[in-house]
Amino acid sequence: MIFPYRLEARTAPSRTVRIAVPLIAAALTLAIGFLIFGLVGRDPVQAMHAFFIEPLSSVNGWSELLLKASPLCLIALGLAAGYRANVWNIGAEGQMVLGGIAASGVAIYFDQASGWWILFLMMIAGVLGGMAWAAIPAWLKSRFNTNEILVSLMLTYVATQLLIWLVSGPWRDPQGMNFPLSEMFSGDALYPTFGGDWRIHWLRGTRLNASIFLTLAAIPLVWLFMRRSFAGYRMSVGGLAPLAARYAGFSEKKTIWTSLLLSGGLAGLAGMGEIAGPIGQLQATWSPGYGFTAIIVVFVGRLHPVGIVLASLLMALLYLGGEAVQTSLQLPQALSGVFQGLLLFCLLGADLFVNYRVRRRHALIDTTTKQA
Amino acid sequence: ADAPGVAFVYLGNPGDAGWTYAHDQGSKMAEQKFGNKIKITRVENVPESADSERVFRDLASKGNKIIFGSSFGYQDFELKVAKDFPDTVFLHATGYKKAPNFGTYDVRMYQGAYLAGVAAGYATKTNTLGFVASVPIPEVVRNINAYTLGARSVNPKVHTKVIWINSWFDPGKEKQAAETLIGQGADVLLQNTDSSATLATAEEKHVHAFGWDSNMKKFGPHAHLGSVEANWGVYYTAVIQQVLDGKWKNDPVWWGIPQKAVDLGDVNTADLSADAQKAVAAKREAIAGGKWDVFTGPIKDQSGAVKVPAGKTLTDPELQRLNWYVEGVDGSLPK
Amino acid sequence: MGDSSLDAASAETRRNSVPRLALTGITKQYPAVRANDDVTLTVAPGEIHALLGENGAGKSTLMKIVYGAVRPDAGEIRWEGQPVEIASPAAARKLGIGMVFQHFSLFETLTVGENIALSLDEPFDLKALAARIREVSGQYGLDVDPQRHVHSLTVGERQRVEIVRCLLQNPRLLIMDEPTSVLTPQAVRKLFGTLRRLASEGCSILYISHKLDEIQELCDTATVLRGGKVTGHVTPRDETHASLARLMVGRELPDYTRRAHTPGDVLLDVKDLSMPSDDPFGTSLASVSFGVHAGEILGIAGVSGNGQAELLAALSGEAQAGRHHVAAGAVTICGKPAGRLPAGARRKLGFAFVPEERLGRGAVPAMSLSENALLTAHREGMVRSGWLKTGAMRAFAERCIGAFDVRCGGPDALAQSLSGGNLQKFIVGREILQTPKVLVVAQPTWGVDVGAAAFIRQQLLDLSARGVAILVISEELEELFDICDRIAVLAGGRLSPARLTGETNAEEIGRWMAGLFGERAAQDGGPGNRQDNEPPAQSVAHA
Amino acid sequence: MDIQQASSLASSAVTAAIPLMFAGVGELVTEKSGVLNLGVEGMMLMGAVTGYAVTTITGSPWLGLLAGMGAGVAMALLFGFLTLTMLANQVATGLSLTIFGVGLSAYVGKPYTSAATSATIAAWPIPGLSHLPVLGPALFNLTPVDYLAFVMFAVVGWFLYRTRAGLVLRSVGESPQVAHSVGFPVIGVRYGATAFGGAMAGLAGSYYSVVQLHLWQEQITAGRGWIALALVVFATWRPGRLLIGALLFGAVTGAQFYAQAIGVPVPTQFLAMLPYVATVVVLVLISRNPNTIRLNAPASLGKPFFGAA
Ligand SMILES: Nc1ncnc2c1ncn2[C@@H]1O[C@H](COP(=O)(O)OP(=O)(O)OP(=O)(O)O)[C@@H](O)[C@H]1O
Ligand SMILES: Nc1ncnc2c1ncn2[C@@H]1O[C@H](COP(=O)(O)OP(=O)(O)OP(=O)(O)O)[C@@H](O)[C@H]1O
Ligand SMILES: [Mg+2]
Ligand SMILES: [Mg+2]
Repeated sequence: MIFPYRLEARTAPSRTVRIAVPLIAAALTLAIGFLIFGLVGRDPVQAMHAFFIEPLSSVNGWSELLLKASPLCLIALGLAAGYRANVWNIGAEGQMVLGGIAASGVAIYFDQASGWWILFLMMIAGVLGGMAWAAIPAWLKSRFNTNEILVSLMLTYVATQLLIWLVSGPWRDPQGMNFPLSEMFSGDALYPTFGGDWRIHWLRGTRLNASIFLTLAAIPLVWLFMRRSFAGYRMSVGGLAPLAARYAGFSEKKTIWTSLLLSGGLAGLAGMGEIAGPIGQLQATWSPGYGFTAIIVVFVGRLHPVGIVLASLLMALLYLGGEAVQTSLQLPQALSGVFQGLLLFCLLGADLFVNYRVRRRHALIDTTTKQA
Repeated sequence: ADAPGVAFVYLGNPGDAGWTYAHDQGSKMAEQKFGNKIKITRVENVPESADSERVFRDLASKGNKIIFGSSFGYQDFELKVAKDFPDTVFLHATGYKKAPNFGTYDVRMYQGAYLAGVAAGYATKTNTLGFVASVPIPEVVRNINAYTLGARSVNPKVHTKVIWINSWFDPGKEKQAAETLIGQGADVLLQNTDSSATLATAEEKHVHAFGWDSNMKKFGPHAHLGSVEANWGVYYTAVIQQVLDGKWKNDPVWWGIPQKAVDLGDVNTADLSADAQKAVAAKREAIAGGKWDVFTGPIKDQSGAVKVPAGKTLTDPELQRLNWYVEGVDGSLPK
Repeated sequence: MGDSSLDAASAETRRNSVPRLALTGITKQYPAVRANDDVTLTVAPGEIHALLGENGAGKSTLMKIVYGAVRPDAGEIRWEGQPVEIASPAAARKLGIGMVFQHFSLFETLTVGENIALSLDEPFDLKALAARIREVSGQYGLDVDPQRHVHSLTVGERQRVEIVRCLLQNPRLLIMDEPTSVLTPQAVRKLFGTLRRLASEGCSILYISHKLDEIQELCDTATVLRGGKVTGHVTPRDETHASLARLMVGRELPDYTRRAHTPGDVLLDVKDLSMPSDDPFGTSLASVSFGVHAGEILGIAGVSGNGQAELLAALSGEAQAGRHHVAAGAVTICGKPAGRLPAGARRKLGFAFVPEERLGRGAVPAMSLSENALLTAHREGMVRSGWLKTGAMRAFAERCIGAFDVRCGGPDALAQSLSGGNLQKFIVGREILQTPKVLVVAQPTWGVDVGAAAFIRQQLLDLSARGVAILVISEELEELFDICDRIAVLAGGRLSPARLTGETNAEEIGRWMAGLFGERAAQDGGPGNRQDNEPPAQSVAHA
Repeated sequence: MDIQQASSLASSAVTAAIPLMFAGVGELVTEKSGVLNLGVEGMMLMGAVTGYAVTTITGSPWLGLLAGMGAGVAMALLFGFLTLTMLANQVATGLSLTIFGVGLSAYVGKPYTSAATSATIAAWPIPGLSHLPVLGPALFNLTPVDYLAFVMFAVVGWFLYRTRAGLVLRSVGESPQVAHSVGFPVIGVRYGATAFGGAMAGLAGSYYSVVQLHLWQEQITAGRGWIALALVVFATWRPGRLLIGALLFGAVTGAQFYAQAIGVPVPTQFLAMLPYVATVVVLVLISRNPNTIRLNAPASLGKPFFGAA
């Protein structure tokens, strides 16, 4: 008649479950993965090996993993701070593109100059570019109460067009046969790489570059900001209980601005890192969608810096795995998208048990009927 | 030892029509010709971002002998990897850079576009042609020009309207652009985009259009006047043979109608007059003979100034960086 | 009092028939509490039966079970002798059970007609329904206009809508959950008339309240609940206040130690404060003026929704965060014009504030107590150059827990894990420990058990004895009379003059709650002129 | 602009608007019940691929559309299960639904990528009206599915404001707690509204691939699901305004191409930004007055409801 179990709210969220959830979700996804590969007629063990082990079986594989995880992590850290404050910036992609554009502007303007300061200036430009793009939804939200989800998203499309315009017009490489590319940047406008510039011999040929240090530095800094700074506290209060934030006199506008500028700035820095890292010039098509993937990273990482580090590694691995499955088993890459989706669903669904527990319905009735 | 590996890196997935499909058909032709003498790997959906470098590196380190990168955006990434794998031959479609083990190849789509223009010049009743253009790169400009030149060679009253959708792929925009062109009076459309949406729209609106990259007749059987087809297979089979024979050189390869790498295929014999068909055939002959090419003077630009004097033909490097419209194209080229 | 012949007639029917409703062994367990524990209760036809108990005793839960809105874990319900399972409110309505909820169950953006149509299980025809609404409301003197939007109705009008909604279903059992907590004394009188008339027509009424006077006046029988258990079935008229209270609370009611009223300087001065409401369903303030002296407690009575939320927001500076600015001089705190200052700056002047909603406003539910201490007390050395000092946060929270007898799992316990009373003590403690000069408290004991309420009231009295100016805004008249030195009434966004507690009475305050003071009282010529005698309240903000 | 050109612009606006109309009206109903499903793009993609595949296999575009709706419903129920039963965060789940839809549609759609189907749905010109100048071809010479898009607005408007069920749905969106205490099956209603949103998104997708483009390719919807979401806010949750908004958006995208075709000397990339910039501008205009949003937005939008009992 009635479902014999019912949900019951916990008085306090369970810490154990919060940590267990990602593990359970991963196990579930793995199980579903086995099922899928079985269904498409592939040996699941082989497929899983290709997906999760093969990309990590070489130094280069690890370098690629970090190279890919690093911008995801950087962007996600910024977004998480904002999401905790209930500011839903989903336009990090556009902010990243703007960061790349701004950094490229510096590199192109100083293409005759040399010195470490060019790279430094590019970093600043990247951050400012991302911030500027994020400032638009921030301003519109704080001034006109305009939904930041939609505005930041629309601006992503605008950013893409701006990029195409720049590379096919004003910033086109004069030597580039009129293709939509900027000139290649000089070495001073590029991050030094472990394999190339520093000649760490066992890292030869790898692409990992110094931008990883920025990410590594950002992790504890963002953690400190979120958990130990008064500004971070004010943002959390704004997210968890907006009325309490008002009551305490924490400015909502400040929270909006801080959230968007932080996430925009970090996204811009990540964009600059791509341009000054593995790409080395401004192109029309350089963005691999990190700004969107980072949103998933934030949720898989449960808005927590440590979780985000792990989630970005996982996401990068899923991506590399998707490629590996393709090159070694000729399975379509779309499978990794399916996989990401499933993993997320498992995580989100399992989250329920952080705040609720399942109880048998009849337990109580039994005891009371005995009394009666 | 194992058969040497040959890898193809695709931007999209092959499907049943379009750019990646055409390359995939080429790879299949090679597969057929060489059988188990080579081992083919295909990687699809590789974005033109830093990710592509990893794919090239991965393919090279897995021992593939020849690696084809089938989209322009791979150029610098592929080149970087080529430097680290001197024993592997890297070939890059539509680019212009060069290294000892890195060469470029392309097909002269503009020759097909020119033939399409000739057919269009006859077929148009409004003397207005439409062109749905993707992103403003020289190749697309070249094709717009060739289409216009072809049409005006048989019908000097013709002019071409161009709409840029600023995307290689958005069938919805392609459709809207095509509708707009038709609304502007264009009655024969050509597109340099990746989908069949333009042709399908022409079919709906009862005007004519062409297929691009591969035969697209099935998407608009009535509207279809022919398809500007690329046959990458002739190049792929030839170059693989050269590498296997140790005779490969890194000279740029740019094949067209003479090498049967490009053609206006499946010409609509019902809707095109006999004159038109004859004219198309004649131009095809002329180009195939190798003595004459599309961008042979006199050619005027939009201002009416002679850009290519009579008797002169644009050189390949000039063609590769072409960025002006010929007389007869409406609007101005996005800069 | 009711007509004696009617009383006799209904007593007759009661004896002769099976009970309309009989509950046995009803048990309901919530995660933290057992809201109902083996509850037994019987109601006869035409009987007005009171359900008595203090906050949290489980009255509402029991009634929701009868109405099918909550499922019991165990127990039996008999309806006119037949065992029934009431799976949903629709099933309850089918049986003939109607309910007027404690927190109204009306949808603000819909019209009265639409709201009523929603709970009728009959073909959807708003026109025909409007006619019936007019008919029934005319019959019982419960004027409602089916076309009006609920958000434009006064609290009393809303309640009438709820009653009319029940009447349209020809109920045989009407449940009223604390119907009078939102009414003026005059409106209460009117409601009682309607209820007696219904009972005389044979409808049983289950009447929930913790107001002893009302129950003695209205009800034939009563069941008393304490902590979810039945502590007695009684005839209220035969009991004394003290005996009923003992059943409800389990012990004698506490008394307060008061000090003499010797007002000092005006520390909180409000002059001619006018402010449109931020909320489209809210009430605008019209030229409110008052002053609170050092060492004084000023009470503001009135039904919620008469501008209380707006006044509090204007005082605390939260309105500043909204769209409306008030003149700098409209609010003066300790001699400094503060009308333009944001909330934080006002606190710096010595202002503290305990809001009505504890969870979500006064405290962040998902944060620990030490983090919640930081919320307003961050000036107590918890932040150094932008960074948190967790040690100081914990120390403060511990001090607060100790001094205010907060029963909890320590400073790391989440706010949401605390019971309402304990959280209220924590919040009051947090504000008091900041040694404010001016303290504004809204509904200090709303939903708090008697013990905790007494403790909090005593703390306020003690604080005022130390020279703090205190403003208390409350719906509980008794509370205000207990602790305030002066009382004023907020009605329709206007504030009445303040009277010394000893120089006024519930009757006058009740009249004022209907907005009848100042020029309006003069024009209207006293009570009775206004049809409904009740304040133009706009929304009940208890949820 | 002559009549022919105006007519073409109007047609092009309608063409672009119709998928947005379907997806938007579905999302509007979903949001009216208090559920914020950001997965419209994912549902549209699954609808598009399923519709196209079924059309190719069976040769019947009608079956294709039906299957597309089915796929949308399946996706929506997945979303519903996670957010309504498992109480997952609606924003996060919606985003994940899109990611999942992008991947899954690409995967199941592989064999159908750029595969042609000759099955189309023919236009039904409305006698008399289809020859009106300008609006005739744009509005009265359409396929039955296009007409359905317009009819849906009338139906949804009638349903929401004239029927008891619609009233219940709105009441659930306004206050699930009250609706629950009055005795409405809040979760059930929300499942229903979510499924309807899914059906409409699925229809939008399959209409797009089957009827409009005769084509399936990965990510064919290219962000239109997001536009549909924006339109719902833009319309302040009113069906009539949503219809206008969709047509306006279509007109702005159309105008972009029109401007190119007549040679407006502005870089095309800036023209391409127009629709997005216009959306932002309208959003700003609408949200400037908080009361427009407060009075029209479903008060419980995006908030989970736990109906413990
Ligand atoms: N996604 C995750 N993966 C692994 N561990 C996590 C994840 N999210 C949270 N945790 C761990 O769960 C616990 C609770 O996290 P929470 O965010 O409440 O506190 P915290 O940030 O660790 O607090 P503190 O500042 O006191 O260290 C912490 O120990 C945290 O490290
Ligand atoms: N949905 C719920 N989930 C968990 N606990 C609940 C729920 N509803 C009520 N409770 C708890 O059950 C107990 C009884 O609540 P109930 O509302 O029945 O009390 P009441 O007697 O009506 O009180 P009041 O006078 O304040 O209206 C309280 O402790 C309350 O916190
Ligand atoms: Mg912690
Ligand atoms: Mg109650």
